[in-house]
Amino acid sequence: MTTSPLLDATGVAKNYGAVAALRNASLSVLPGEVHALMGANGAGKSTLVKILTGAIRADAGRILIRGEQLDIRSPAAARRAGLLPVYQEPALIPDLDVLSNLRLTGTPVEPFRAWVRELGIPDLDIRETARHIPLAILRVLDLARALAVEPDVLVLDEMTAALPANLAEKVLEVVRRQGDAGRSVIFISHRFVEISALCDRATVLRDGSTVGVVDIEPGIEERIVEMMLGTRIEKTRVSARAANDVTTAAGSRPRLSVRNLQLGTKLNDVSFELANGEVAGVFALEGQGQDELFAALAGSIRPTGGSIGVDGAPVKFSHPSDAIQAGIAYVPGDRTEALAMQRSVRENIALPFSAALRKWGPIRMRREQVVVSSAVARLQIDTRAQGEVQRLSGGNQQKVTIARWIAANARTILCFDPTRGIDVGTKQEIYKLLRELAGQDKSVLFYTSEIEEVQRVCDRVIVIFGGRVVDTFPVEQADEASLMRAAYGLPRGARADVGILAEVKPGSNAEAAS
Amino acid sequence: MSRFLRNQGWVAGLFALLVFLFIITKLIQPGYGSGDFGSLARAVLPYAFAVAAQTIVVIAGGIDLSVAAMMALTSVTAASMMNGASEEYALFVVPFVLAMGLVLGALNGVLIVVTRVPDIVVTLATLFVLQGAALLVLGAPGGAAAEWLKASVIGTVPISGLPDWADAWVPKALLLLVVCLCIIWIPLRRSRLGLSIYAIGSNELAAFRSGVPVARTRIIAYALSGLFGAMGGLSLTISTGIGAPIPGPYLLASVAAVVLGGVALGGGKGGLLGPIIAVFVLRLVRTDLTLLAIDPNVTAIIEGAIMVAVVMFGAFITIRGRPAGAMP
Amino acid sequence: AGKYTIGISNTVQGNGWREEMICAMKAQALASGEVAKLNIAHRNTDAAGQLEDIRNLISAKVDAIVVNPADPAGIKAGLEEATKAGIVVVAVDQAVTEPSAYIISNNQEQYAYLGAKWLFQKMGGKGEVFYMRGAAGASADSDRDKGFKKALAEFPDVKVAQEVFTGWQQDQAKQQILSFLATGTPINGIWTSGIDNVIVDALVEQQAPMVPVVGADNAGFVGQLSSVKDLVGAAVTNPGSIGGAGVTLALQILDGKKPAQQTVLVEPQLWENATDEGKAKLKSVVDSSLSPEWPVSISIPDWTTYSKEQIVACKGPGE
Amino acid sequence: MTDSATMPQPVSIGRRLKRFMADRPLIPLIILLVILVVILQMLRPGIVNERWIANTAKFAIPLAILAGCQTMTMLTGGIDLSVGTVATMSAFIMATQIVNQDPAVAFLLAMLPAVLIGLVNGIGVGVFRVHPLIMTLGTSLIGTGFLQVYQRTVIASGARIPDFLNWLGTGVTYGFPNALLLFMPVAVLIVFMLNRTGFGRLLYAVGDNERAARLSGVRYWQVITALYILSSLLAGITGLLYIGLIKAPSLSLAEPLVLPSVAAAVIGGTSIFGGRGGYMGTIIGALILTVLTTLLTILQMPEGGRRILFGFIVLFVTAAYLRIIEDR
Ligand SMILES: Nc1ncnc2c1ncn2[C@@H]1O[C@H](COP(=O)(O)OP(=O)(O)OP(=O)(O)O)[C@@H](O)[C@H]1O
Ligand SMILES: Nc1ncnc2c1ncn2[C@@H]1O[C@H](COP(=O)(O)OP(=O)(O)OP(=O)(O)O)[C@@H](O)[C@H]1O
Ligand SMILES: [Mg+2]
Ligand SMILES: [Mg+2]
Repeated sequence: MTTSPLLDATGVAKNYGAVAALRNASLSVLPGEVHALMGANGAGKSTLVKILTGAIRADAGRILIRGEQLDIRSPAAARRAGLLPVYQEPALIPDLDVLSNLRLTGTPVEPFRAWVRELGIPDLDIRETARHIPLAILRVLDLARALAVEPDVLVLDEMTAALPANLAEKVLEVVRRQGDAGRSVIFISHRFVEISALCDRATVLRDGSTVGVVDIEPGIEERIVEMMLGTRIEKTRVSARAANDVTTAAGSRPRLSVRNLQLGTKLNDVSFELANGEVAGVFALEGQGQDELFAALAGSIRPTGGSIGVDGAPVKFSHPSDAIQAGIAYVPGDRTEALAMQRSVRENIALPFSAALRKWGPIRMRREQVVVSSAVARLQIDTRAQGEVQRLSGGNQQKVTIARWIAANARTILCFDPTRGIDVGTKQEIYKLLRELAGQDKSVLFYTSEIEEVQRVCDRVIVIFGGRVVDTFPVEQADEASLMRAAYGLPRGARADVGILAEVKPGSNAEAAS
Repeated sequence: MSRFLRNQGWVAGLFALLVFLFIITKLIQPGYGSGDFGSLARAVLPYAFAVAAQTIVVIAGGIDLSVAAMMALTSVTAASMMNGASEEYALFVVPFVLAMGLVLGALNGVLIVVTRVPDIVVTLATLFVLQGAALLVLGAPGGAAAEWLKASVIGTVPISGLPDWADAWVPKALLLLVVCLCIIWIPLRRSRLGLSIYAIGSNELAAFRSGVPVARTRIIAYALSGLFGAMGGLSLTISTGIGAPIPGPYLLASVAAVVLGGVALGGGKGGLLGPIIAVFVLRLVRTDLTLLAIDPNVTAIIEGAIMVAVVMFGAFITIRGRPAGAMP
Repeated sequence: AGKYTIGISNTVQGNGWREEMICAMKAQALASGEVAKLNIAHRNTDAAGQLEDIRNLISAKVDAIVVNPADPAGIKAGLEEATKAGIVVVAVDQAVTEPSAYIISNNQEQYAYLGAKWLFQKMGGKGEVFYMRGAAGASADSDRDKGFKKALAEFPDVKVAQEVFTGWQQDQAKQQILSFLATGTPINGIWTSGIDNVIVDALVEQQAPMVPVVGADNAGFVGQLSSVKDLVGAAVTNPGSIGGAGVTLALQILDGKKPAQQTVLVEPQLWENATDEGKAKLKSVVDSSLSPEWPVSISIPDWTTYSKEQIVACKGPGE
Repeated sequence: MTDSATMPQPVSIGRRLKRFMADRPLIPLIILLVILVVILQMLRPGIVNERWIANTAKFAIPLAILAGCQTMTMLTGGIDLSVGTVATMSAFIMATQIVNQDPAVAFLLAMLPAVLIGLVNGIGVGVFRVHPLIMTLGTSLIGTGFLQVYQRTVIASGARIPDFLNWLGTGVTYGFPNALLLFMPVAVLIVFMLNRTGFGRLLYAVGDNERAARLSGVRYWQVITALYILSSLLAGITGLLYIGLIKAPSLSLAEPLVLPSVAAAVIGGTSIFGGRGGYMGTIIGALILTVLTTLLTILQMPEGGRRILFGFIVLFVTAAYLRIIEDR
């Protein structure tokens, strides 16, 4: 601990109008360490990162780099000082191809290519326009671009949040090696597994102030959570499958039944059912067709074959409004896809109420207020900056996307990675919420990139690989190893514990396995 | 290949439309020849520069309502400076006016950056300012242009190695246009500055975070727009031999051609070739309407309808061309 | 039945005067019986745009081009090319600098001088005048300004209270006069560049003191001169039918009857309502059936041969 | 010591004032308007009287209604350049049809092209995704063409301004322009619609993030089609009001109002990129522009200088306003 810090920030403050994003934050990073920055949603992590890297200006505070006080006024200046960020939102220019994006930032191409390969993307076409690249890959490219210039301090803001397990693993591996190579990394994540696997120390923020710096050691998690949230939280295993689960009993029809769904080359003969009061998980590696499956169920894209049934009746969706009419709500993983960023929290939540032609008339403001506030309360959305959703922290924005459908009282909710970038406390809330919804006879289809979540919330896990349902596990059997095996398309060894689906449609497993 | 089509398909389609129109023209007027093509090139000249001026700021995510006024001001300035002056003096006038366009354009950019007022309002304000300035320079149309300048857009260029009949199809005006545009556009397009212009138009925040100096890039984009505007103004003076303080119909025409040319209003997408071809298309349509002696009131209807129809058609094939199953 | 194709180029669209000019051209072409087809390029544009139109007409191989120039000097190159191609060129309404072109034009300087002089006399040779010009920077406007200034120089005690540009647009003119009246500045006369009826309307609406008004021979204003109480004013003719005269001249030249000189000027007349004689003249020309923006002088003796029905029908040969 | 008790943090007063204004963006706009009126009064003492106010209102009202069309379309990220043509068409058709037709029939005939153009705009933008600027520019060209053709057919029958429109356009009752009778309900309706109806919500939502609106079940084309029809209808009604005010049907009657209507909306704080703005600001924006026009008419300076000044004032007003309401 005798080495002097590479980066030392103290007393950093930033106000947005009435909102104090940062009050008194400090952060000190030693050479060669991987330093976690932790805090609940809205604690000010991203704001601190933006200040350190010159994207916004602090109202107060002192920042020393290698003991020198530097005035970093722009990301370009930060880059010259050896500080390179990967922000929470992708920073590639959407209309330029990857190569041009590299030239724009003066990034050497060959090291970039090497890093991309290292990070688990063997076949990147660098003439592809960024707009056409999936979000997860973009995040990785963003990281590779930063790595390619070998920065002294690499700042990663929720780098792994949008990544599927396989890519996240690679990223962690690479970041780890950065530390070993003597470079420092500031690592923001809400996932404790990653923190404990990767980081040396952690700085914890609460309400814009640094409340502690700790060494990462086994069992420290409880401490951190306590610091982050100010209170001790009950880390319960919410799951404990609801009693009504597999009682997709004889008489009651499934809420949602998908038969032989086909979508170009993306989805192939997908069949499964979602029962009333069930939370079914979908687990898959990146790009196995899960995006398309959700989009098709939500009425966003039209399947090329197969059928969808709701409550036993066949439906055809030509627009999301059809799905909504059938009681199916879709929460996309990318919140910029779901929110009107300049509008208020209230308007965003109430948006579906006005969608139909017959709802274009005068709004009953009082009733709306009641419905919206109860949804806000239920998800504990931090409404200090509620005038415009874009001013909420990333996690709170995510909550608004869910609150909308709680307010609209949707009967079936398709959640695509809803806990992306959400802090531990809130995650627990969301798990509980999903279980509660199931208890109220609602159904949830839940895609997640975190294995742990699947086990915690779901009654059943559907695994997708290469556009096919390869296996279905009751939650008891959904241990990490078997889920991973299935997700990589490997056949299940024993045939004794066949999933529910297999009984419905014999042979589908055999097909997938071959 | 599919990416080429995705990126360049619009321009290619537009070019096909142009060729088609040339065939139509030849059918309507079998005597349509190289001289008439020269006329077309001269008619295209001011529009093309106006469109180039507009294109560059639209790519940078802005819009320039002051294009036509900029042309008027530079045109009257050039015309009044050359009035009664010697032929050689024009050698000084041309760079002076170009520099003036560059500076005034940069001023647009500076005002946008400093006041943080939306582009559309700033350039609307400068539209009035430049118009007023043009009126102060010349209260009524007048002035003059040097003879060598006027000659620079008339006739054809003998190119060694080309047979005469082919030479006849290379009007000076076209060559001048190509040279002026390429001298600026080609090096720009390949440079980091060019990428920065696309970047700020595509996503300003991401550009800023990628280390692009957003303010400076915006100012440069407007400065280049001013430079193209000055070229447009000079081309007006050169072709008419006078300067007129009332702006011509170049503003809306430039916006229309930019969109027809496949440059997205909003920024980040497209190039210069498409809009220039679009200008040729629009001018040739006018020629055809005149050749056909269509009722002039109907020509307004036809021009409007063509503009809408082409863009609608483009939108339609874009919708159809989406990957299987996708909906608009 | 005719043998000639005549091309027409005009650069202001949607303005009553210009529309009448086009209709006069069509009517005269039809009435002459010598024209097979008119080829009209008629749109809002500048000198460069008119050059384009003229060159397109050359490509279309017309026999003659009748042009209302956007600018006297700005289209010289195009007119020269036309003459070289053996096309007869006639400019109407304004002069052009191209020496080979024939010109038949309203005398714009004289137009302003005549009206202004009458106005200043009516004002008793002294007082304040509200000077409502046309479009800043247009060549017809600067010609008229010369005439106005000439008259002003003859009346040293007349002062310009305020000078505005109406842009030849009714709404702007009306807003300007209303704002001006609201200031309460006393004036003794108003000279307008042909945007006249809205000015009288404004005076009536605001119950402002009536002062002498000079305008053009637009149907609306001419009607007001005979009907609005207390209005003293004069209409100076600026016939849009000059277009028909241009067609006649072009046909004469095509038939080999070249006029003695290149330029034919149609001198304006002034119709006032201050004398009984003037009132009688006004009564005889009033035509409430025309659009208020159309000049009432729908024909020019010796130069046009069409009937009122023909110009109002606005149909050319073959239509 | 006592100082600090009586005067707690003097800095925060300015900040509080700023925040106060930021929360109520109308107040700084009104202040700017008042400043302009005061300048006017200082330049021409006595001008600001009842009559002047009535006159200003008369001219501001048509502008404000057209600016309302722009506000609504701009909220969705669009723009409606066809309002000038639509207003002109209804005015011209009304004035010519009233000669031979029953007033009610004439009115219906006058509104017909408005609905048609609105419908075409809506379908073009909402279904075919043509850029609104191009779409409305195109339909306005087409509309103008049709109007010119139509004009030919009615020259013989002449035109007349119905007395009612005359009364509405120019009349004053107890010092209040009668046009307020039309404007008040229209303004209240627009404000109510934008703030308190589902349709208003959707305009904002669609303009802010179309995909999000879609995922919430909003059908884009429905919203857009309804919007452009509404905008056109308002423009048509404005045309009738305007013809009552100007009393001279011409083919370019309302064209000069188009750019100012966009400017009024932008000055009033509506974003041309969509999702942000409101109608009250627009109304004041229209008043500001009208007062500014008077101010410049009054100034005894060359036309060129006047235009320059106008440009700078528009820029200054917008910049000052943005500075004040920005809370950062
Ligand atoms: N532009 C802005 N305007 C107003 N408030 C803002 C703005 N940006 C951030 N805030 C507020 O500042 C606080 C901190 O936000 P920040 O994005 O730093 O949180 P975070 O710790 O990164 O949260 P998350 O884990 O959810 O990403 C939040 O309350 C947020 O609402
Ligand atoms: N304008 C509104 N303000 C507040 N809450 C609303 C509003 N509109 C709908 N809701 C709430 O959203 C939920 C679902 O409404 P929705 O209108 O979709 O139901 P529905 O079954 O279609 O009802 P209906 O057939 O009566 O329209 C209800 O709980 C209702 O209370
Ligand atoms: Mg964050
Ligand atoms: Mg319902």
